[in-house]
Amino acid sequence: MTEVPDLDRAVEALVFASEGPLAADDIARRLDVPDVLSALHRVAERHAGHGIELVERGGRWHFQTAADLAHLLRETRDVARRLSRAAVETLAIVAYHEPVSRAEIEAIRGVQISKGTLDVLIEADWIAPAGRREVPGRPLTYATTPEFLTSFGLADRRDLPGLEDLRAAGLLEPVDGEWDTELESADDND
Amino acid sequence: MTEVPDLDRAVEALVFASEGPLAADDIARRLDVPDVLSALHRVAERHAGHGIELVERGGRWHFQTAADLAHLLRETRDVARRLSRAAVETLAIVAYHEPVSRAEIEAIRGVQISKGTLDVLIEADWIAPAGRREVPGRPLTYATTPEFLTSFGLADRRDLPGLEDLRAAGLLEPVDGEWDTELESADDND
Amino acid sequence: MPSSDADTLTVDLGAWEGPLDLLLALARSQKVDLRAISILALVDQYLDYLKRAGADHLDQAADYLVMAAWLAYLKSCLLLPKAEQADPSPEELAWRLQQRLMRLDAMRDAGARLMARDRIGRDVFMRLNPEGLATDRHILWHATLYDIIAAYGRVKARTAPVMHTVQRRPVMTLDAAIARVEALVGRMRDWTAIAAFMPREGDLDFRRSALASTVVATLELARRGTLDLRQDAPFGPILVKAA
Repeated sequence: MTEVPDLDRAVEALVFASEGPLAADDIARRLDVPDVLSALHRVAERHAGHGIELVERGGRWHFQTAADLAHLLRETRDVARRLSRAAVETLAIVAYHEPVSRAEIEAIRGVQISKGTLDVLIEADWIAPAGRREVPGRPLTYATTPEFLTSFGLADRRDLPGLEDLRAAGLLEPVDGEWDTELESADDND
Repeated sequence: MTEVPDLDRAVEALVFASEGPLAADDIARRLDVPDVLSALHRVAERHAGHGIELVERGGRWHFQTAADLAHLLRETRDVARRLSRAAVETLAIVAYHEPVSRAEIEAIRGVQISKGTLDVLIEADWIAPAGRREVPGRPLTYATTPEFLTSFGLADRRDLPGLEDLRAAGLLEPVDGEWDTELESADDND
Repeated sequence: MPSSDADTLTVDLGAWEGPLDLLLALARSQKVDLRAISILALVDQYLDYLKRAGADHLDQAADYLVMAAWLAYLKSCLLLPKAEQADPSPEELAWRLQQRLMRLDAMRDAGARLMARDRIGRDVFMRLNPEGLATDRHILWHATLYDIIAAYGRVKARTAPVMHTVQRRPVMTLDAAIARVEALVGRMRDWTAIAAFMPREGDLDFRRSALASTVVATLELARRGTLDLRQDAPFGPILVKAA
């Protein structure tokens, strides 16, 4: 531990604990000394090249983290979440019928879809807008992305099993709990 | 300007920018490195004797101003509210006996805890409920928080003043309820 | 307060946080180590203090009186010949009182020492407006190819032209159940468990349906006055007898 001038220590602590940037004059008045500028410069020198810096902005001094480390202050954490049933059905309809408008998706599903459902699929980069259909109202259509094929291990959209395959696999049988779907529009937006 | 290890700079910046004390594990996870303890110690070393210090309290690290500069800083900040004698005693009892139930605190103080005493300590985030004791009545117990260690400058619960002496003197043994039953037999209407 | 003499202690019970607080103040006024305190002298001081505190405060001082009664008892025990002593011994009780005083004293002292530490916000200060560390949550949506195929099948099945094929379901109708119970109940003389009225054949679905129908049938027949129902306890067996 080296001997540190008391003034430097006081200046450092004062700027650190202050609510906002401090002018050198204010610091000097608070500490009841004629001048703190050289002390401020010594403190700034001590921190130069370290993780925190003492900087002057418009005549007022404050501490900040070193600019090149700003990216460390934000982190992104991945959270895995299962797609909702509404979103899976919507994705399936887009995959089988693309390009397809929202109204068409709803007609096929037999249930309305909320805006959030499409947003989730777009955010996941599985579907994307695919131009407008030249019919009255010029509805926006959606199609799957290359990322969709990659995510689900498909070489091509035609690799999706056709209706006959689905029937053979028993996937076209009416399922129990069918009436569930009627309630879905209520919790569609997750 | 000396060459400072990147890890030291990153650790310093993170703790400095954090809204509260940070555990070494959290820092390591954010920086995606196995261990930051030696970096933390190097940074603490760099600040030792200066106006600000890097300290460890209950396994969590934060920057604070040096204690001997308190007189220079006090006027800027609200001085912590004075605690009632009951609150101070209750806090001490929780700290030295934790986990401890309300009845046990009352047995040591010899009076009922008035409403508000525990509230004040919980609101200050110095004590918190710490589970129920598996005895008849399943009383709720209280223990101190990491914030308590931070607020009172304790690196560890073992740093509680006089803890070892009190333990050696047998003054921290679990409180026996016998006394109260003795008193109660004289006080039937209780 | 610790060094004040017993005589100068304010004669006001409101000044104390309970009898133990008062006892500790009195003990400290003996100006000896609490470990060497004379319990007998302490008891006398306490009783004397209460006497001087007078009748004014007695209503709010029930716990002081309880302590006084206990201390008077302790004192008499301490003065009695050893042979007549009960268990726990008065020495043991006096020791426990002393321990309690020492513990309260220790906690009071510890509290003072805690408060005297370099406290955040009073002696040492943290940054007021740190930049803060942010965590952005990036959601990774998860679904499998099977989910999609199955979902499409579900949609197709749901919206396919509806063709109703009414499936024959194994049920026992209420009418059938009423007829059956009516026919059987005349033959049962005594209280009979409801199970005896149910058909024994059929699969699980049918028997489940038969149970429901039979219960409703007995209720209906009881309403008509054809039979009586009895159940001795909640969830107990339901018994049936001709009315």
